[in-house]
Parts: sequence; C-alpha cells; structure tokens
Amino acid sequence: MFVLDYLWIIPALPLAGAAMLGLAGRHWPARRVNAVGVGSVALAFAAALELVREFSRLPAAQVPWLKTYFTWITAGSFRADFALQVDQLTIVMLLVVTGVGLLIHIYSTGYMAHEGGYPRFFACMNLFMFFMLLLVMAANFVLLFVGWEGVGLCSYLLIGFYFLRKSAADAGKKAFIVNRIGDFGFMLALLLIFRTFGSLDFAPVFSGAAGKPQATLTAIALLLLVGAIGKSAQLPLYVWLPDAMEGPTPVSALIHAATMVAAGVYMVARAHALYELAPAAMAAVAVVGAVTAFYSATIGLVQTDIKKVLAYSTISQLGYMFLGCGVGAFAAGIFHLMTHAFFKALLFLAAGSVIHAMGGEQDMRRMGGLRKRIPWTYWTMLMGTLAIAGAPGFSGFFSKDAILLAAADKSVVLYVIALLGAMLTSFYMFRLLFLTFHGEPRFDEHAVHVHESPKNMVIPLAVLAVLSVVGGWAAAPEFWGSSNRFEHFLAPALSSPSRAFLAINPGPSLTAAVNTFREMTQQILWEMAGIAIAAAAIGFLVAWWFYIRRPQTPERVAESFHAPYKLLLNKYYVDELYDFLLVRPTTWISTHILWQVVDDGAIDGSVNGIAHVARRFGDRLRHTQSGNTRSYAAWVLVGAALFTILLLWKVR
Amino acid sequence: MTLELILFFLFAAVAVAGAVNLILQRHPIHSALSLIVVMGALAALYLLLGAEFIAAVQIIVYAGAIMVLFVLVIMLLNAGEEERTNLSRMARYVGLPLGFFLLFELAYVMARAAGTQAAAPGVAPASTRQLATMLFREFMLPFELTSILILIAILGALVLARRES
Amino acid sequence: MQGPLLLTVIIFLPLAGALALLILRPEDRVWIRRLALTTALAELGLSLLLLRGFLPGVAAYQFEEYRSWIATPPIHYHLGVDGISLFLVLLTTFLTPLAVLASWQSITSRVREFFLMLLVLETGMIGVFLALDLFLFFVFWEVMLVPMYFLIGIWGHERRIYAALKFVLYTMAGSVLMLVGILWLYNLTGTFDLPVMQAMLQTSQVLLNTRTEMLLFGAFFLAFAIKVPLFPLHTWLPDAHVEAPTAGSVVLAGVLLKMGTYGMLRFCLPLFPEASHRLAPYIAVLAIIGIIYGALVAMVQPDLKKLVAYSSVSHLGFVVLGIFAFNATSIQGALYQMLSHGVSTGALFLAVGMLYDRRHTHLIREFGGLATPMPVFSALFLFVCLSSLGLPMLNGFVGEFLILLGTFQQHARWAVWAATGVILSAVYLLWAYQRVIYGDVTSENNRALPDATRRERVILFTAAAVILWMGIASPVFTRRMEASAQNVLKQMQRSTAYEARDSRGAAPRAIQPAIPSAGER
Amino acid sequence: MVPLPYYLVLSAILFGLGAIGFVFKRNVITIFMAIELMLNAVNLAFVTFSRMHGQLQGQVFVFFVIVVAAAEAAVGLAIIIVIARSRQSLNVERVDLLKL
Amino acid sequence: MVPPMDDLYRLAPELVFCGFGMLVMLLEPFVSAARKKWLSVPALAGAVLGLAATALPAAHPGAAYYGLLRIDTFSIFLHLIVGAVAVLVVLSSADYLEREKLPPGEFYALVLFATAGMGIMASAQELMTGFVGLEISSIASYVLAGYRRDSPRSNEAAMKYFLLGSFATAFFLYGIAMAYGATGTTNLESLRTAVAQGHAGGLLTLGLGLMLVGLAFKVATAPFQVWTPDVYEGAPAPVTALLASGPKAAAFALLMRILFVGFTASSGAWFWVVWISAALTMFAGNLAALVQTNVKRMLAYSSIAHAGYILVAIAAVGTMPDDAQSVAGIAAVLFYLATYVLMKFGAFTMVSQLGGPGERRLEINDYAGLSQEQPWAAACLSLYLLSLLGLPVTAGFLGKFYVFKAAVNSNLLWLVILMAANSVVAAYYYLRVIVVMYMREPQQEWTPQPVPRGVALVLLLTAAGTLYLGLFPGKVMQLAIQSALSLR
Repeated sequence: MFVLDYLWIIPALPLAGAAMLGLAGRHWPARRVNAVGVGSVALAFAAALELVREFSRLPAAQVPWLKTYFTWITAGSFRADFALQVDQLTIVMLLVVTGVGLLIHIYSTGYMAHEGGYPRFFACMNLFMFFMLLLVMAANFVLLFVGWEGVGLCSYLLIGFYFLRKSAADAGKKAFIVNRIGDFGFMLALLLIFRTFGSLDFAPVFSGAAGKPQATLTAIALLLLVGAIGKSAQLPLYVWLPDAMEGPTPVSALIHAATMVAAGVYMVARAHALYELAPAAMAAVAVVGAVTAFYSATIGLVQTDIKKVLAYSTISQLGYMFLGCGVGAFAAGIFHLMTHAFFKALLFLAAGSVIHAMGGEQDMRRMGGLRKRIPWTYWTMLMGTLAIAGAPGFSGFFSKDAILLAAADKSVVLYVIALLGAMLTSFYMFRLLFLTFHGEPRFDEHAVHVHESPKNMVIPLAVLAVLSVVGGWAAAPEFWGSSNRFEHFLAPALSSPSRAFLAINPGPSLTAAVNTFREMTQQILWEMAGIAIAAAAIGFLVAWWFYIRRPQTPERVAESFHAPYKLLLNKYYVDELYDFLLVRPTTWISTHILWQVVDDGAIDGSVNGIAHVARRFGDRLRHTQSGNTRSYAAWVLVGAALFTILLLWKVR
Repeated sequence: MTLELILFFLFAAVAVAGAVNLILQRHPIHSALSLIVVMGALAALYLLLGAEFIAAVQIIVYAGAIMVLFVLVIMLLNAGEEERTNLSRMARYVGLPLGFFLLFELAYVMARAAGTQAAAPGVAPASTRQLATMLFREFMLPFELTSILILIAILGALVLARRES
Repeated sequence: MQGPLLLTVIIFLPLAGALALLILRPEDRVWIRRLALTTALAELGLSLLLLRGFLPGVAAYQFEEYRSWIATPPIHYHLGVDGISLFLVLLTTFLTPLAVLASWQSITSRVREFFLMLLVLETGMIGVFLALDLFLFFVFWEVMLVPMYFLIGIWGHERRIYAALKFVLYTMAGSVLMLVGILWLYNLTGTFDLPVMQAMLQTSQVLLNTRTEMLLFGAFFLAFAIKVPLFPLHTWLPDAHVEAPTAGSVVLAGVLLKMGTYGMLRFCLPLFPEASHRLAPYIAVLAIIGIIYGALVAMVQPDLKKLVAYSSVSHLGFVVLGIFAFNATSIQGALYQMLSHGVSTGALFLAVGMLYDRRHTHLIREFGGLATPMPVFSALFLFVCLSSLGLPMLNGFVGEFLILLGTFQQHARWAVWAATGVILSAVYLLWAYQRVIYGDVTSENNRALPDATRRERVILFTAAAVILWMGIASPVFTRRMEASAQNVLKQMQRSTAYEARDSRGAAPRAIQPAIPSAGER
Repeated sequence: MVPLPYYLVLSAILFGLGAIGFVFKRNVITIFMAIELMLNAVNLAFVTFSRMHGQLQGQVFVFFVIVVAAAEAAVGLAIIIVIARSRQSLNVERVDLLKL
Repeated sequence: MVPPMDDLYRLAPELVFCGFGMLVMLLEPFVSAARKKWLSVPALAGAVLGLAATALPAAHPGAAYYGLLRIDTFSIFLHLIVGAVAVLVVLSSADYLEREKLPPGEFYALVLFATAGMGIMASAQELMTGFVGLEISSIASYVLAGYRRDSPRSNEAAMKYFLLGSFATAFFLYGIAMAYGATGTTNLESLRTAVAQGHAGGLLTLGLGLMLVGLAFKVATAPFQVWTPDVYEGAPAPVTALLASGPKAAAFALLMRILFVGFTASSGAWFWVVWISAALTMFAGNLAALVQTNVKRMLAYSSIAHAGYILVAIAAVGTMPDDAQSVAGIAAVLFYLATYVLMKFGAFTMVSQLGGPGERRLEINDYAGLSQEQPWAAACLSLYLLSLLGLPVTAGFLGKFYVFKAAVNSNLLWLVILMAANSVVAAYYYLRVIVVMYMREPQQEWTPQPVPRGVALVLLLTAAGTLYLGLFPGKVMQLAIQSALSLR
C-alpha cells in the first residue's frame, strides 16, 4: 500500500525534476538533464502502475481513496485542503498522463537534442506533468483549479519556448489569455458551488447535488462548461490551439493533444453528478461538442501546415469527447480521450519526426514521397491515421463509434453532424498522409537531407502505434463480443448518487424501453457501425481521388468553390473577427477613452483644473496688490464698510 | 436760535469748508492752511463745549507746532502742485463711494445714537485742575507712556531724516 | 525581548538607524549602505520576534503599550498589534531591506540622505500600523509623507517634482479632512483612544445620528480612498510611481497603499458600521470600476512602471471590494491580498528598477528580447508576473480567490464583475512581459546587458521564495488574521439601543459632546 | 444751547472727509493731513462725549491723541522726507516698487 | 502720586525694556563707530532681563494703575512671547546691522521700546492704554520698517506702513470714542457690564466695528491685509521677522481682551465679522501666496493666512463666549501664537541670512540646490516650512490641531472645511520652496554666507522650539489654558 499511502509522491516526482532542472539545470550536461527529466516521469509512471496494482486490491467501499495532507487555504467558513484522491477515473487519467507523458519525454530527448534551452524544456515539461497529475488527482475543485491553471502556465511557457519568434510568444500569450477567459467561468463556477454547497470538496458537492435547485445546478454546470471550453479549445474559445502549434512538436503532442486539452473533458466527467441533474447544461455540452467537431474538421480540410491540420483535428476530436459526455456517455467520452491520447500523440510525434526529417519544414505542399525515406515514421503514422479515421478494429473506431451510438440515441441531428465530421476526419487525415508520404517529392532534394529519426524517437512511435491499434479493444462494446471492461471499470466513478437513485426506482416504462432496446440493438448496432465505417471509407476514397489519383483536383475544386475555400483557408476569419470585435475596441477604448480622456482628461484635468483655478484666483488677488497706497486705503474702507454693515445688521 | 447755536453753525461751517478745501486744493501749502483753519474752528467749538484747556492745546500744539512742522516740511521739500494721477481705479470707484458711505453711516449712527442718550448739559465745565489731577493720577501710566512715544518719535525722526554722513 | 517595549523599539529602531547615519560622513557610501541594511535587517529580525510571540486566535490587541503623552486633550502613546496589523508590519520590515538593497548601486547622489529618508519612512509606516490612538495614528500618517516626498522629489526621474507635489497634495487633501473627523469623534466621545472610542460607540454610550455618521465616515474614508487609491482618486499614483526611484516605488506600492485599506478596516468599518453598510454598494461599484479600469489602462501603457502602477489600482480594487463585502472570508482575503500585493508588486517594481538601472528607461518599446541576454532575470521576472496575475499556488491567487469567494456569498454580481479582472491581469502582464522579454533583441543597447547580479538575485529570489511560501502556506497567515477579521465584523454589530433607534428613524442630535472633554477643566 | 449730537455729526462729517481725503489725495503730505483731520474729528467726538457724560476722561483722551498725533507727525514727516529724497516725488501713486 | 510698589512689579518687564532702551540710546554717542556692534550686548541684556522680569508680574497678578492694566496669566503668556521675540530680534540683527551698515544703537532702542509697547498691549485692560501701547509699538515699527534708508524699498515700506497704519489708528480711535460715548467708560470690565445691559445700541456696535477695523489692520486680516506683503518685503529682514511675530501677537492679545472681556455679550454680532474675516483672510493669504516668486513676500502672504487660522479659533470662541468650552478656543489662539511666532521668526531669520548682503537673494529660485550647498540651512528652513504647513511632529501641526479642535467643538463645520481646504492649498507653496531647495540643481555659483553666532542661536532656538512644541506641547498648552481661564 505504499503508493496509496504516499499519493503525493506521484506528482512530487516530476515537481522535483522540474525544480532541479529549473534551478540548476542550466549548467548540466544533456545526459544529466535526460536522466532527471525523463527519469522523474518514468518513476511517476512506475508509481502509477504500482498504484493501479494497489488500487485493484482496494475494497470498493474505500473508493474514492482520499488523502488529505495539509490545509492550503482557510478563511472564514472556507477551507481548502491539499487533498488527493484516487478512483477509477483518476486511474485511467493517471495512466494516460504518465504513460503517454513518458513516451513523449523519451521522444523529446531525440527531438529536442539540438535545441537551445534544453534543460528549460525539460523543466517545463516536468512541471507540466506535476500540474497535470495534480489536476487529475485533486480531491477538491480548488486544487483542480490549481492544476488547471498550472498546466495552462506550462502550456504558455512551452508554446513560447522559441521565444525569439514573435509568433511563438504571441501564441503563448494568446493561449494563456483565452484560457483565462475560460477560467473566469470556472472561477465563477467555484464561487457558485461554494455558495450552494458550502464546500469545494468533491465528496460533499457531488453527494449533495441531488437536493439543490436545478437552476443553480445548471448555472454551475454551464459555468464549468465555460472553463472546459477554454481549456479544451471548443467553440468559441478554440482559437488558441492552432496557434499553440508554435511550440515544439513534443509539446503539441503532450499538452495540446494528449493531456492538457483533455482536461476539460475530464472535468466534465468528474462533475458528471452535477451535469446529470442539469439536462440543459448537458445539452449545451453535446451541442458545443458536436458543432466544434464538425466545424474544426472543415477547417482541417484545407490547412497546409502539417501541425495545423493535426491541431484542428484535435479540436474536432475533443468535440467528440464533449459530445459523448453531453449525451450522457461519460465513459465513452473518457474512452475516446484515452484512445485519442494514443493516436493523436502518435500522429504528432510522427509529424514531428517528419518535420525533423525535413529539417524543420512543416508545409505539406513542400513534402511528398517520404514513404520510402522514413519508413518507420510512415508506418506508425499510417496506424495513427487509421485509428483516428475510424478504420474498423483500430482504437479510434471503437471509441468514436461508442460516442456516435450514444449521440444517435439522443438526437439524430447531433448524430448526423458527428457522422459528417467523422467523414471529414477521414478525408483530411488521409489527405495529410498522402500529401506527406505519397506522390512525388515537392522539395529541393539538395537542400533537404531527409533522414529517419533516431531510435529514441522511433521507439515511442512504435509503442504508441501499437497502443493506437489495440487500445480500443479494452472498451470494445459487447456486440463485438468483448465485454467492454473499460466502461465497467469506470462505472463506479461515473455513476452518481443521483443515477443510483434512478436505478433503484426505475419506472415501468423505462424498464420496458430498455428491454425493447436490448432486443433491437444487435441489428441496429451493427448497421450503425456499418454507417460509420462507410463514412470513414468515403473520406478515405475522396482523399485518395484528390491526392493520389487526380492530384490536380484539389486546385480545381478550390477554384470553383473559391469563396468557401477562402473561408476555410482563413479559418472562417474568426481570429480576425475577434481582433476586430474585441481586441481592437478594447485597446482603443483603453487608450483613447479611459487613459487619455477619463484619466488624463477628466480626472487629472479636473484636479489640475482646480489647481489652475486656484492659481488664477491667486493671480487676481495678487493684482489687487497694486502697490498703490490709495488702493490699499480703499481696501481699508471696504473692510470698514463690511465690518460695520455686518455688525449693525446683526444687531438689528 | 441762540448765539451759541449760531456760533456752532458758523464754526462748523468753517470746519467743514476747511476740510473740503483741504481735499480740493492742489497745492499742499493751501491744504495745510485749510487744515489750520479747521483746527482753529475746532478750537472754537471746544470752547463752546467748555473745554478750554483742550482748546488751548489745540491751538498751541496742533495748529502751532504740528502744522508748522507740516508747512516746514512742505517748504523743505519744495513740494509743488499735486499731480492728479489716476492710477488707482480701486480708490476712484470703490474708495471714494465708500468714503461717502462711511461718512453718512457714521453721521447717521451718531445722530441717532446720541439722540437716545440724554445729554447732560449744564454740568460744570471741567476745570483744568481736575483735568490735571486725572491726568496725573488715574491716567498716569499712559501719560508716562506717551513720553516713551515722544522719545521714539524723536529717535525715529533722527534716524530717518538725518543726512548721510 | 517580548517585554512591553517591543513595539516601541520596532517603531523607532529605523529612526535611530537614520540618526546614526548622520554620524557618518557623506562620502562613506559603503558604510552608509551597510549601516542602513543592518538596521533594516535588525528591524526585520525584531518584527519576526513579534510574529513568534503573537498569539493566534486572539482578537484583542497584543504587545500593548500605553503611556500618557499630551495631557490636554488626553492623548496617549498607545500601541498594539493584532491580526490586521501584524502582517502589515512584517510586510514593511520585509520590503525595507529589499528596498535598501535595490538602492545599493542605483542611488549615487546624496546617498546618506537617501537611506536616512528610507529609514525614517519605515518608522512612519510601522507607526501607522501600530498606533491605537487616533492622534498618534494621524501623526505617523502625516509624518510619513515627508520622507516619501523627498524620496520621489530628489531621487526621482524627470517629472519627479510634479509627481511628488501631486502625491503630497492629494494625500493631504484627504488627511486634513480625516483630522477634522478625528476631532469630531473626540468631541463626541471625549477620547482619542481607538479601543475606548470603539467600545463607547459599540455599546451605544455615544450615539451618532445617521447624518453625523455618514459625514464622519466620509471624512475618514476619503483620506483612505485617496491613499488606496480608489477610482477616481487614483491619478496621483501613476505619476508618483513612474517618477519615484525604485525603492520609493517599492515602498509606495508595497506599504503605503495598504494604509488606505488598513484604515478602512481599522476605522471605517468598526466605528461607522451603519454608514459603511449604506455606502458599501457605491464603494463596491467604485472598487469594481477600479479593478476593470485599472487593468484596461494598464494594458495600454507604454511605460512599464506606469503599467505596474495601474495594476495596483486594479489589485487594490479587489481589496476594497473584499473589505466592503463584510464577510469574514472576504475580509481575510482582502488582508491577504494586501500582503501579497505588497510582495508581488514590490517585486515587480524591483525588477523594473533593475531594468532601469541598466537602460535608464521604463519604456516597453526600448526593451524586447531580454530573455537572451538576461535569462535568469527573465525567469524570475516571469515568476513575479505570474504571482501578480494570480496564478494558483502563488500568493496572488489566495487573496483574490478569498475575496471573490467571500464577496460572492453576499453580492454575487459584484464578484462576477470583479472576476473579469482576473482575465485582464493576465492580458496586461503577459503582454508586457512578452514585449520586454521575448522576441529578438530589438535594440543594440540591450544585446550586452548583464544578467541579474548576485545582489539582484538575492533580492528576486527572496521575493520569489516569499511569493511561493505565501501561495502554499497561507494558513500561517490567515490563522493569525482570523480572529481579528471576525472581530471587525463583531465590532460592526451595535447593541440593541442602536438598532431600536434606527427603526424609529429619528435619532437624538448627538453633536454636542455627550461627555465634555475632561482634560480641559 | 447746542444739542450735543450736532457736534457728533460734525465730527462724523470731518472724519468722513478725512477718509475721503485719504483716498482722494495723491500728495503724501496732504494725505497725512487728511489723517490729522480724522484725528481732529476723533478729538471733537471725545470732547463732546466727555461733555455728554459729564466726565473729564474724554478730555484726557484728547490729550493723548494730540501727543500721538505729534509723535506720528514727527516720524511721518521724517519718512516723507526720506521718500521725497529717494523718489523725487511726493505722489503716492509713484511710490509703488513693492507690489503684486 | 507715587504708584504702589506692586504696580511697579507688575510693570517690571516694560520698565526693564524701556530702561535698557534708554541705556542703549545713552551709550550710543559714546561708542566709537567700530565698536557700535557691541551695543548689542546691553540690548541683549535688556531683552533677556525683560523676559526674565516677567517673573515679577507673574508673582503679583492683579489689576494695576487704577485698573488700566491687568496682570494675569494671559498677559504673562504674551509677555513671554513678546519678550522672547525681543531676544530673538536682538540676537538675529546684530550681524545684519553690521553687514548692512545700519546704526545699531537706535535700532535696539526702538526694538526694546516697541517691545515695551507690546507688553502694555498684552496687559491693557483699558482701551486708551491699549491704544497708547499700540502706538508705541506701531510708531517704532514704522521707523524700523524704513530703517534701511538707502533702500527705496525700505522707504516705501515705511511710508505705506505709516500712512495706512495711521489711517487704521484713526479708525481705532474713533471706535474708542464711540464706545466711550455709548457707555461712558473705556475700561473693559465696565464695558462688559455695560454691554451686557444691552442699552448701548448702534453707537457701541459701530464703535466695536471701528476698533475691529484698527486691530484687524494690525493683525493683517482680510480685507486689511493689503499692506502686509509690501511692508514685509520692503522692511529689513530682522524687522520683518519682528513685525510678523511680536506686534501681531500683541495685537491679537488686545483684540482678544476687547472681544472676550469687553464685548462678550455681543458675540452674536461680532462672531460673523470674525467668521467672514477668517474665511477671507485664509483665502487671500494662501491663494496669493501660490503665485509668489519672492520668498519674503510669500512668507508675508503665509502670515496673513495664519492670521486667518487664528481668527477661526476666535470665531470658535465667539459661538459660546461664556461657556467653559470657550477656554479651549482661547487656549488654542494662545498656543497658536506661540508656535506661529517660533516658526515664522525662524523662517524670516533664515531668509534674512540666506538673502546675503543687501538682501539680494530673495527669489525662490535663488534657493535652487541649497540643500547641497548648505544642507543644514536647507533642513532648518524645511523644518519651519513644514511647521507652517502644519505637519505633525512640528509645532505648527499642534497649533492647527488645537484650532481645528476648537472649531469642531463649536460646530463651525464650514469654517473647518474652508480651513482644511486652505491647508492643502498652503501645502503647495511651502513645498515648492522645499522643491527648489532639494530637487533643483544650483543655478549659479554662490558662496555660502557664514552663519553668525547670533543667527545660529536664533535658528537653533526656534528650530528646537518648533520641534519641542510639536512633540511635547503639554506644558505650554497647560499655561495657555490657565491664561484662557485667567481672562474671565
């Protein structure tokens, strides 16, 4: 029971790594940096595995396993402890975070080997691991918020890793600020939760939710959703994520694909007890997810930067996760989170490998024909593409299918949107693959020395590829003959008292409905799986047609649909819109109204004005002092008249 | 109308006329002479009021000594006609009206207030002896102080007016 | 050393140090600096004794000293410390050595006078926090102006004179009215002693009618609001900050501004609860405007120091909001925010000062790409920025969060508006940070700037350590504040007579002194 | 028998004329004379009141006033002489170095 | 005819002042030109002994000379002030006179005589006696103001002071005459009862008004302040110091006796006069001081403003002259006078010292960089200025504090607010001088004048006094309260 008793050790390991690297790493040799940076994560992963072992022996009554260490904030009736907890959801997240994190760290030792600021990179990565672990292990909302903001910070630092590039620094800032907008909602949610429940600890909040007014719960859930939207880059706060690709590719893989951006999904799942009591909020989650999934997929269609495509893809996939949660299939959402972590990390790392091979080139228009040159990269990336496109049997297929099924159960519209999104996903992913690896090389062979990546990069790719392929079987649904162990495993964490309440008193109609559904399922489920596969296939075929069979087609299409193409290419002009509607007016008003008119003009002006008037008066008075004795005598008479009149008048 | 009254009005008229003349004359020497006239008229009025000693002092000290000093200085400085500059608007537009206002205000209050106060006519005119007694007993302190005052005046005049060495 | 004289020693030690400086010749700069630093550090040590001896959970004043000073009117040398003032004293003693260190090299003219003023200033500041007699309080409150005035006026930058005058005149405008208020209170209660006065008012031995209470509240509040500074009385602040030398800005932002909020907490709330309650909505609106307005204006400042100055307007808006939410949580949050703002903003000014020492400008556009020549500095500067923008686990978060939390319990709408400040603070700080630190080195002048020196590292690491400590171990502070914060709320309760009078609506005119001032007989 | 208020009114008129003279005249010496006129008016008032109350005090006061007038005259004329020497003018309006 | 011995004791300070004044005069012709400066020794002795002689009347309180004088703590308090001023003037002027080549003998004599006059004003219980005292100090002041005969400015100051002073004197006298006419007495005690009986009517009121005109002129309150800046600027600096302190204090003493003893019963009438005059005076002084460039002139305006503050306290007494509470107000005035004299004298002496030969450096801008050239002088002047400004730890603060307190006590809310506003305005111009001294670089070469010992002593005394009264006002305030009590 070692790790369970010393839960803090898991986040503390990377923190220690970060501290060592940050304070002293500047003068260390690369090997020592590697040892500390990767080692700390490896140890954390090991601890997480040990935790799983120990956790599996824990009696159900002791779940969630809670450890309180010290009081962090206390004031008045408020009290927030530094408390960690472990339940099934945490376990899943822990494994994903430490596991994928470890692989990416290893990969980074190769990818970043020649970059300046190497120790800084690992310090930030380790720090990120710390905050991410804190986020998933937190036992109350405040600590969750700490991790939440902390990962945002690390994201900021790592996006701006190449701080010499203005675009990188801008992107980092943008990420942090847009996240802050989300956090604003999150913060308000915390305030409202505390006001409603008198506590911010998970246990009392979730168990006490049932009795609270629905409006309040809806408000809380929606505010939390705002936070989640910011962190998970959903509409309308997704704009930071594509820009975040300015960061080094391993960062994109770890933070902006596998872990941090999924925190929003995690949080919604964590707070499912609240969401389930707030149907409107659930619907909002679903709609946001579905729309984002489709919307960003459309942008992904035309992007030429390999990482940008993956970024929009990430947004889109996160949309699926939200959709899953929103339609009540929290387990499916988390499942997709996990598989997505595998294959998207893989895709990013592979893309990184491509970029590495191309000497930093990211534009797919200047690639092509790399299949033979970098086979490892190609094959692993193919696995990832198949997984994300939903090729049957691959991990993405299962998780996406679970979400689609759940969505279909709730709303045909959402289902259709999601399905279209899946088709687009398939298209743009194969487009990426074809443009990059197939066809003729479109780069200057002499300038670019294409080479396969070193082993420490390839091995993580391979591992992730394996996971992308087989990872789905953990949760393969029952009609595939599997037992969906994943969902069963998560069930205790994602079942809430409220749902238990429902389960105990199932109305007759509900039971009947469930039963009819059971009978119908087998048939329908297969049919729907078929539809999904067909959608993926269409996407693949179109991509094949466009980029292998008739490579000139895309241009023609682009020309005949010029306006929509431009719209997509420019990402619906959303950045420009935000700039025009928010950024510019704010800076303009701040500069020209608030600062210059209100501050300098009105306030300072009136203060200085008073001073000016005083001086003017003084000057007047001074001029009564003409130096002429006769005038002075006149003043004496004025005074005499004043005094006598006053006195006589008062006496009367 | 008693003789007394006639005399009063006569000397009062002379006094006022002298005062007005003092103001209107442009040459200081004329003004000085007018002032002497006023003082003389006042001395006469003091006599009417039964203050003989004061009347004498008025003539001797005031008209005699002080005014002579004035005339002397006027001569010494060879003061010519007054230059009627009008640099002070304050004096012209505020000072003069207020001067008249003050004149009327004082006169009004004097006339009214004194009217309420029953005059005590017929009290025996003060004898100079009584005056002396009072001066040297009850008012000995201020009397002695006036000597200091004179001393200061001498000292001051000396310091200020002596020729540069 | 926990004898009855501890507070006196704490107050006057810096003054003694200042006088000792006069013994040294003006040329002995090294020794002058050393003596000043020694004094400041000794003072810090003494104040830590205070922390050690302080009993948490006690609402009453501790380490009290009570001596007669002036017979008529009865004025006492009455000192005491409670959970409200304890940490403000510590903040002062903590920031002063840093300010001394920050001035080590950058002050080259009239060194002796500079440190003299700084130490005198420390005496004044600590006196303000410890005085329990209104007269004594006022004395310290005003005396402190002089050294600050000289610090800005002599060692400041181009428009230093304008700024110094503006600072003093603004402050005096408020404090004169406060003096009138103090005298009026004396007139009503016959004492200048805060606890006695408080007790008399609380037990309704002296009744204030509503109008009187409002006027008195106004007289005190205006002085404090100017000091805070609350929108729209803030325009002295940017000027004073921009023109002040680094040490001056540090102390100004770190401690002086807190005097305003301290005063509100110490005087306005307990003495005039009804007026506080009535005016709280308006004050809160001003505070919220300040939060947003300060942040927006900070965002567009071309001058780093001015940016930090406006950020203070924004941050102090939170404090005022927390105080006038009348909630134990928010008040503790406000207190905490006072401390953390002192440390963070102090550190920000220290960092900006280091840049100034190198380039003699505060203009953001003159910098850019400093991360390349000055990596260590950049990292620490970032740390400080993050603390200022309220990153959890650093100090700024705790205060802001508690304020919002407490305020939300009473007035959800206020908290919602105030919370937007959280977004904006990230905007202006990170934007400024980016323009200064990131990117290519834009100016040749900056290419060879030396990184933080050892002295500067000591300063920044110390600040960073405290920032982190305050972010993690907040109960160390809040436990000691708790009782006093609760006590403020308790003091705001009036006895039943008071409320009964309220319900009648009419109040006895209590302007004529209920108790004739005894001392004048 | 002359009613005493007559004297008082005369005194007031003389005092007022003195005051008017002060603001009207430009020559320093004449202005000083106006002051003397005012003092004379005071004396008349004192004597009249003395008579009114049947007391002698008023006359004693007149005595003091005359002494004061004499002292003032001595000093005042000395000052005037100094002024006349340094400014070559007796016009008060020309003596305005000190102003504003 | 010989007055009783006790009366002589009661007159001791005046006797000493006059005696030594005459002694200096008599010695003067016998001292060679080179040794004239040693005349300061007997003069100083006179001043110090005169100050010390205050102990005698203090030991023999009571009425003297048929009730013309009244020796009480009030008069003792003011004797201490004017005596101290005399000492300070003698100390500070010795080297000034030598530097400016002015005859010292007459100067000292005039100062001592003037002080005697002020002493009389402080104890006069009868109007005519007070008037004579006033004239003694005034005529001496006229001469002193014009003491630098070769300076046109000094002449002009003397002329203006003299003409307008005499003008005001005439008003004062006419006022006495009317009061006498209305009541048949000039003794303040008798007047008090007469006023209380209320039969006096317009004549008495008008008399009071005219007396107020005369005294208001002497203390330079608006709208009678017009002469002050010109005279203060033109007069030799030590004389300015004297004018701004001693005669003003004495005139306030006379004013208080008249208002609080003679005319208590009609306070309802004069209260408003004082109120309005206070308000006008504060603004006239402070606003005009804002735009001055000459230090001496600025200080002159500032002393006008201070007279306004004192009037606030007098107005405070006016709301309840018979109430025991009024004691606080009277005490406030007295305390304020003490502090005012200290700081104003110090400031003017410093200005005189810095002015250098011929008083050439009087512009504020001449002080640029003074703190570097003469740090102690700058520090000292700053102390006076801060005290005038009313900053705590200095005497000026407590003076203002007590005035505020009295005014608040009397519920004079508006006057208090006006005074508060004025304090802020005043801060501006005082601080401006400090700005120039400390925050500007020196503009021209200047060789610091060596500080003569006498001046140094004056500066030391006034600075120490300013700090002492600022920190420990207790004893002086106690005395002020006793004085106030003794007045009734």
